[in-house]
Amino acid sequence: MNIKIKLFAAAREMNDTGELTLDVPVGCVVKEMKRMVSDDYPNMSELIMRSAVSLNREFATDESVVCEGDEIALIPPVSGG
Amino acid sequence: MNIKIKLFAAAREMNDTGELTLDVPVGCVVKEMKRMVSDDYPNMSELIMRSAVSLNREFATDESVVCEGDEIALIPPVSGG
Amino acid sequence: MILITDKTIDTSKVLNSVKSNLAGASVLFVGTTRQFTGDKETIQLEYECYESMAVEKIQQLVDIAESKWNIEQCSVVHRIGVVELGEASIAVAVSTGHRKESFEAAAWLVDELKIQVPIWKKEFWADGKTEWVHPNGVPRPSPKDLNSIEGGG
Amino acid sequence: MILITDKTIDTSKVLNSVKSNLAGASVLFVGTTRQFTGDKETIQLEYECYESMAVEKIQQLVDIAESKWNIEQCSVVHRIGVVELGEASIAVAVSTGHRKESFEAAAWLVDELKIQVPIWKKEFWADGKTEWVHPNGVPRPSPKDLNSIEGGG
Repeated sequence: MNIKIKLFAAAREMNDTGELTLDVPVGCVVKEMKRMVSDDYPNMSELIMRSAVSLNREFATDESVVCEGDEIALIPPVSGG
Repeated sequence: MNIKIKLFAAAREMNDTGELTLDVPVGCVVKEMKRMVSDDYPNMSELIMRSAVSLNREFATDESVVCEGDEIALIPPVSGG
Repeated sequence: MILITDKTIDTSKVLNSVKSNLAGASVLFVGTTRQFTGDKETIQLEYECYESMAVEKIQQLVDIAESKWNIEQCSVVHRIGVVELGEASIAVAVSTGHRKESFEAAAWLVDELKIQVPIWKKEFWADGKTEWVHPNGVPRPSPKDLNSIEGGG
Repeated sequence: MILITDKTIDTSKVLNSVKSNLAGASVLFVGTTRQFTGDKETIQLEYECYESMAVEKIQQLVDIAESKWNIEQCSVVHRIGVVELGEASIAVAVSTGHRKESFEAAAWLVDELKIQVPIWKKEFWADGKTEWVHPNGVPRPSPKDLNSIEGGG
């Protein structure tokens, strides 16, 4: 299934885009999804390791299942305030 | 010697004046001065017991000597803020 | 800025007075006339002040705060006279490089002001009674302690 | 009031937004662009935000704060886009019955926002370099922790 992953901050700038499209197997969990993005975009791998993932605007765990249509984002360590 | 004692808040209202004049012996210390005021103004005695005294705008101790010309004030427990 | 005033406190002016490009954080505390204390209703407050001593004491507190924290700018304004419901009786603003210091210094200044600075509050209760507030529940520092607070002053 | 804005933050408006006759204390925290970090000079900051999630996360933090402290009113405003030296990037205001709670709740909200809310800062250094700030010195809570912070969320 195809998923879209929002990118922000350094991740967005590294790829000159605010959104990646990725083909992942049904039942794919966050940990696998991160590894697949890391494989496809090795320039981001260090940052991905330090990043969280949100599903539908909530932080997900490594084992959270990614579903088609989920609003998915890569959340690098935040620095607001 | 004659001294003047500034009164504030409840102490001022109890006596309808912002300043008392008192005749005290030379070398008089704060503790004695408080007792003399208490004797002359028994309506204030409870408040005086709970009050500090300032000499020249600094808190004094019970043993501080009161000098002629000092700026003296009775400082009831404060409640600013 | 240290100020005792019988006018409405302009809180944005107080905040602006601590502006600094070296500061990453500013904290403004505003104390206002609260309508209820438990189930007792206040209709207004009145503040009285031994002004010359209060200004000196506040300056001493600011000096101590500046020795305890890395403060860029610091302002303390206290209102006297009648203060209506919701109006500010006190505004304290502190700016520092980092936020922890702003919070700590501002809270400390308000705490100490309430112990050490000769300002008094009169409650006007809704039932028509009035009352000068001279707290006695909590033991207040002896005058000696007041002059020997850490950092001098 | 919870707001993400690309306009200058009107800090007095933020403070006014927490006005309440039931409050005796208000604390306003303002985070500003600091010129120096150690000996490195900043010329401006730029903030980016995952807005829909940020607003939800801030609302969750406000809900938790309201369960932890007796809060009358609470506002959080964060600016995005370019923020010049001395300008506010964030303003947090809290009003409570008593001052201790205002200080604690405001400090807690800023602390948590800096850990949990998807907003990012880009430094523009005076030497011409730029840098997205993605802190790694301090371990950040695992995503699991983030959703199970005390009080729910």
